[in-house]
Amino acid sequence: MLQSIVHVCLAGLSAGMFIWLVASGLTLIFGVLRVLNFAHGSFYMLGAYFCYTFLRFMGENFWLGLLVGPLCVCAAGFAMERFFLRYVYHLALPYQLLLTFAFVLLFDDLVKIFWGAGSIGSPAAPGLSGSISVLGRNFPVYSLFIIGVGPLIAVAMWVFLERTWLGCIIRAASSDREMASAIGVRVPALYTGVFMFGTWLGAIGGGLAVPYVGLLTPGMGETIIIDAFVVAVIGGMGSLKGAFLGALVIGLLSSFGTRFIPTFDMFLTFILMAVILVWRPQGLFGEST
Amino acid sequence: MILQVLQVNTFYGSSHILQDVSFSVNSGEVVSLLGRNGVGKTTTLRSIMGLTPPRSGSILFKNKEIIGKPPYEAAWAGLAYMPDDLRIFPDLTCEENLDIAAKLSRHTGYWNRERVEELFPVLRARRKQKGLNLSGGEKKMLSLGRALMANPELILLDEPSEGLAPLVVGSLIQVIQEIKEKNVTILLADQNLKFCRRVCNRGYIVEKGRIVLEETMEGIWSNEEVIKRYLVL
Amino acid sequence: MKKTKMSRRDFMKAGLLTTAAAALGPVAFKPTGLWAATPNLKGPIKVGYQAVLSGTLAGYGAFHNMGVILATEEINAAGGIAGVKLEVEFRDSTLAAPEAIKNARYFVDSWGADFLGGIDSSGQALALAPVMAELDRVLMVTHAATEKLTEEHVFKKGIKQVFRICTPTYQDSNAAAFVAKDLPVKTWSTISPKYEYGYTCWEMFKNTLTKFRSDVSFIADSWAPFGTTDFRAHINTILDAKPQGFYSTEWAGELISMVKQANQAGFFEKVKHVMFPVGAAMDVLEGCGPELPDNVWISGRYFFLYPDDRRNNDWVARFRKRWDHYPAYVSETAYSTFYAFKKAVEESGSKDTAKVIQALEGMTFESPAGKRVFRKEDHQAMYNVPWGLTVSNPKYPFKVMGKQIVIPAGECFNRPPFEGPGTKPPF
Amino acid sequence: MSLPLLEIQRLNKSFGRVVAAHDIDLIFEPGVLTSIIGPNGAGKSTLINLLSGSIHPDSGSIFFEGQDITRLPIHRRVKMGLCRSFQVVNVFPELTVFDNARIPLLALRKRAHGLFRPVGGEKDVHREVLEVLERVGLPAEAGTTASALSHGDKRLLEVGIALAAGPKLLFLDEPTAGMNPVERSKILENIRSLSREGKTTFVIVEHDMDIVFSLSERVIVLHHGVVIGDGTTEEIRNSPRVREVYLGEEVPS
Amino acid sequence: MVHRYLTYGLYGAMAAVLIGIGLFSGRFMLYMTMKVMILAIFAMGYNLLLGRTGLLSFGHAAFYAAGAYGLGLVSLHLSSHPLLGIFAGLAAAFVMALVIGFFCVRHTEIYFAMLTLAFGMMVFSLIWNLRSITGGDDGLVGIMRAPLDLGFFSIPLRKANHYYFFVLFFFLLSIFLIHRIRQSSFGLILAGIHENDRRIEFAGISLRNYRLAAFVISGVFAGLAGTLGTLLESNTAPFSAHWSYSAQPVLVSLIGGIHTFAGPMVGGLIFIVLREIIERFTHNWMLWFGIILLVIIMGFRGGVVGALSGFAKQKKTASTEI
Repeated sequence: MLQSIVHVCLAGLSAGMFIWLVASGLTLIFGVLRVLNFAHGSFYMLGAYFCYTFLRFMGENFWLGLLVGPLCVCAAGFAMERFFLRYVYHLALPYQLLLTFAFVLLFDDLVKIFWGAGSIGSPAAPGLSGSISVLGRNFPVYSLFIIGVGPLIAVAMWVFLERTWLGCIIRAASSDREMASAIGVRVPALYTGVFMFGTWLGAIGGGLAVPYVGLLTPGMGETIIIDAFVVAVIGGMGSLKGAFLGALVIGLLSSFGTRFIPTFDMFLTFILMAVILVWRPQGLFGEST
Repeated sequence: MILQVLQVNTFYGSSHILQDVSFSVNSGEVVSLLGRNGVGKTTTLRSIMGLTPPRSGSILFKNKEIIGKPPYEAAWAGLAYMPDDLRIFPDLTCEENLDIAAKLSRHTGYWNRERVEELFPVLRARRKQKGLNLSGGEKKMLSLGRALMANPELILLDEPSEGLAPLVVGSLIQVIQEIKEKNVTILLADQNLKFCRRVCNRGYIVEKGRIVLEETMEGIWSNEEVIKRYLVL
Repeated sequence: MKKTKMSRRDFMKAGLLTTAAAALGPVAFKPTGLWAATPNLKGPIKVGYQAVLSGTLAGYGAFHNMGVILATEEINAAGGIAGVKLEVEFRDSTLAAPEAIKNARYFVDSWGADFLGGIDSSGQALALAPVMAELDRVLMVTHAATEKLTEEHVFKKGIKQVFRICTPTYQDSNAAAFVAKDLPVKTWSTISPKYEYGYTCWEMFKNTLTKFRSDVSFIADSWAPFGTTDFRAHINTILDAKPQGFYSTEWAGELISMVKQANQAGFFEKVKHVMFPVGAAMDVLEGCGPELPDNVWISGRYFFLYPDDRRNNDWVARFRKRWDHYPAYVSETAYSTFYAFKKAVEESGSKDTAKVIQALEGMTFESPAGKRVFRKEDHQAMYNVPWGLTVSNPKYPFKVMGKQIVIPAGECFNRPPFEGPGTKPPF
Repeated sequence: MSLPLLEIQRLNKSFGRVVAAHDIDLIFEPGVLTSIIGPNGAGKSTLINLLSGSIHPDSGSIFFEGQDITRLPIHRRVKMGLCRSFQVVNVFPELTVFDNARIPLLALRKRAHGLFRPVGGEKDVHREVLEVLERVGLPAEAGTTASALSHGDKRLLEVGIALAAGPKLLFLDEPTAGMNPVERSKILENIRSLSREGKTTFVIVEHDMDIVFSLSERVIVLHHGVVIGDGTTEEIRNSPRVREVYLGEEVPS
Repeated sequence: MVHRYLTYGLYGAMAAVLIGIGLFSGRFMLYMTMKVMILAIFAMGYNLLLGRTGLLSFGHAAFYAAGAYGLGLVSLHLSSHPLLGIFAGLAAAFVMALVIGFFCVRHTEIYFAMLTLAFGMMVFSLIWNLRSITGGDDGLVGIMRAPLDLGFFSIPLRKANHYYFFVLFFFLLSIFLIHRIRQSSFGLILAGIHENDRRIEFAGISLRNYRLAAFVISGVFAGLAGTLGTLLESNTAPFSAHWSYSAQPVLVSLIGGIHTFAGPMVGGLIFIVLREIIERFTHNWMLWFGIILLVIIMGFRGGVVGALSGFAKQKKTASTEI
């Protein structure tokens, strides 16, 4: 039983941290730009495909692929913000969502055109492909790696936002865009930068998914984006701390649910989301407005 | 002449707030815009900063046109702004609120955190506190300090004396004089005539979106008619 | 997958036709009447084919298309069907039922298709059946496996227009039970898709296996929703139950993910007897690569190394030459669909639906997968697909079937009238 | 003696450390045209928001015609006859002037629920809307889209919407802000005559002292959330405390 | 007044064209026109909420599905009378919209969107999992159109050209009802909510109740679309409750223009015809559809109908004329 519980926990942790990797960028973008980006799932997908391509070109070096791939996706993020999104910030919510939705359609088909419609089985990460025994049952090293990377990224983002100048400026701009501008922040450029950074985070999530899911398919971003939305909403829109805890909650809930409630379903996660929204619309850690 | 405002017209939606506002500020001066609330003082300052872009007119700062420029370009040119609602960044600590302004500024000079904290010792004590948790008076000092940190050539102060106890207003007067000595020009908007009289050289009286009078502070102070008509009841 | 200019011109033609039909007024009430009036086998034979081309399963559509194009090219190069050219239009079915219905109606009523083929999901197939009765065209189902289609719609409701060329759930569950009965396994478990296909197969597997052996029990089941990418929690559930055998109807990308994640968790060392009814799909074998362990039981709707005869081997060679790819099972079923139509049209001398149905019923024909017979009662193609154990083979960059067991379709497929004793295996 | 129209008891409200209303006690009698004044940040807007229901007080009670309305939602207060207008133009911009005034009247006459009855069929409402427009001096603009009105007319409409709700007590928040002198005198004349009609009691928040002193029968001065003056215009004009607040307190050197 | 007659003329012409299509065109044309009409009903109802109160719902597919399953279950198990089925579907949609709306309308903007998304997905997941009732992912199949039995005589609906007029009747009825709603006191209040929801409460109107009413009405129209769609396709599947299906009326409304009455209708037409045309040229329909969407958002903010703004504006003043 102990073995079981521990492994259910581990599986939940890795699932949660994996969602966090994707949700972090989504949350950051929402927090600063106030745009809920449907296309974030597409950046996840593009990240996976670019990483895979680079690792194939560069002698199966996963880490090099992970380094270069997301940077390419950043370029896509730049184009999307600079030439499209920028012009809809002042518009009503439906237009913003529709714009990002159009990019979902676009990216999905582009991936199909460039990489083919079929799924691609992807290789394991070198050095992390094995598994170690935890209480007599194997647990994949790579999942442990994800469990480690999640908090690492959280801490790195925390350090970046709390301890660096750029982070300070981002926090300033996200709470008061106008005053930030009045003390010399070039807000449009900052928005582009933040969007690219969020894109990069999403793409990193995709890159890390290459060995984690073991599979690339066009449209792979669509399942993860709903999870990421749920996490972002539960945690409090725009709150990174909330998204981190939200991801943990969702990961563990689904892991324990799958194991101990035979009929477990996403129904429960959506009930959780609805209850939290009704009770505390700003989410667990969102600022009340 | 460091700032020259010419024939500025500003609208909020359809309401015509500033109507052909013109005035100027000389280098090294402290100039005040006087008038009751709702007459357009804040809008004038916001128009200069580019936060509420005017529809027409001209604003020359150091003989360069800044009308139509985004606020950050005004800031880079050497303007700093203390809004009436202070607008402290709530997520940033006291220290960060100060440093960020210095970091973003394109000017260097006398003011640094040491000196600002010397000016407002309470900010030193609150250094690690988030902006959210400061009291009103502390926020005011922080907002003024933040404006100074950019080492601007011209500071726009909106209602600096508002909500301060008389004793604090007294020290504010000293602070402004100290700032003035460091060759910073100040344009302020205030209702408190007694305060303005102590710190300003000249004043413009604003009424219903227009400049109705330009006069030295002493001139205004001694003109009971003007005071009655535009400033008090 | 770019379409030729041909289809664009056809589109305009079709548009003109529709306009003309509209102008003709009452005549257009029954477009079938237009065809009925014309002598048989005039003009091209048109086949409308649809499969999923978007979303995570888009690869299956691409595999369908390879078979479709190869068959079309070969048939037309050889003079067409009864001397008439074969024309195909391929559409994205998106896995949604309304889309499948729209496509079918477009094919028949706008484009003028004589036959329809394709369909991946059971829901789409079931939704289309009544529509086919209305449209009165033969639909050859090439991938959807639900037994309800043939048992209920064709057999009970008498929708004669629907045929199925691929193996149904019988192969995935009944045949699996035939294999499982001889394994030293007393406790079985499953991770299967959380939808009808998964539920049905597991039920059928349990029922059939229980008839063979009274000493087996089914101790754990975990259901993965459509689109699951993380199976670690499900794998834990199974490992906790410590079963001897594992049966999973996960398929396509989800099976690949599951195998890889199970492998990492050391699953295959703990559970020695594993059965993947759709594991012999090319995308799965290639996607898993060396991570698919040896000695796992796999099957499919067709496997390119069976039957090991000239017809099949030649076809695989031709297919590889054309596409630089091994044929997936949907490529084979798609390909054979056209030869089934060809034979039926040539035998009946007509493309008239009623006559073609008559020809297809009970028809025997040779295909890469071997001899197929369309059972008269339920229009299910009877042919054999092996179950086999995975093995590495230096000739292939993926695992293939080593030891193979063939359970003849006649022995493991449910039999009409599908209810009552003696209709379900073992007979 | 009937109950006072509105009675406020020990009303408190603070935002964080800022006290916007501190133990305010006030009574408004019917028919007395009152002005509320005070320098920036005095708590005038907060007071109006508290009374009209946009925000709820931390403590204290509000009674309207003897009934406790402290926690009542906005629309219920409006139905009871407590209404307000806004400092910034806050009309329904893309609707016609007529429809702008029609909305509150439909609610007042309980005709707002009709799902399929054409709104044009409500003849008596129709007539009353015209009356309201007449009263605020906009009858000629009935068919104009509100956004196309001049600023002054928008302000008139603003008051018109508030009047159309049939209030017994109406708070006007800077009714003349941004108006030119002609428009200003027009609206003041309106307010004066409407007040004389006696159907509605007006309470005006205003900066323009000309208006305050020419119009009001009673003036209330707020400063830092505290009532520092309450009396006739003469009393207020001569109050040293009020003058001090407006000119700034004596500053020690 | 001239514009009003012009508008009536346009609608008259549309009705004539639709009747013409019903009488003279082929089966596919009939089918596609029915699809357009059903989607237009869905979108017009939806736009009462989005266009009139500014609330963006991502859960309206749930009401579509409620209509669809309500009709499906009644016609499979109780009576195949189409009107009974439609009534059951509408009732199901009404109840569901009332319950979900009760929780949702207290929020706005992104919170409202996310809350409706959550409720919609709960319904989706219920339909998916209550296999014994809903048929799981296979859905309800074989829902055949029984004749419309009116007691004294009965009208067959089996054939497309018969059913077409049944759909057309409900389409025109919906246009009429929605037009009446927009012209009614209630409609004026909704317009007020859209223009200025802060002010509406100061007019003595309970914002929440009116939002809820708009939510329920739009939900009922979604349910109507669901029942008609189910009869058209003869089946219904859980994906009709999926959030991506909820995106459809949003897309359609935005394409056509959310601030106009005709917008959703035109949007529905464009949505279906465009998709069909693109599919005839390329398998990469998502790419082209995405590009066209981008063009519409970046270039035609008010939607296609709104883009004819001068005309639309004249029409607007005409339609809200006193």
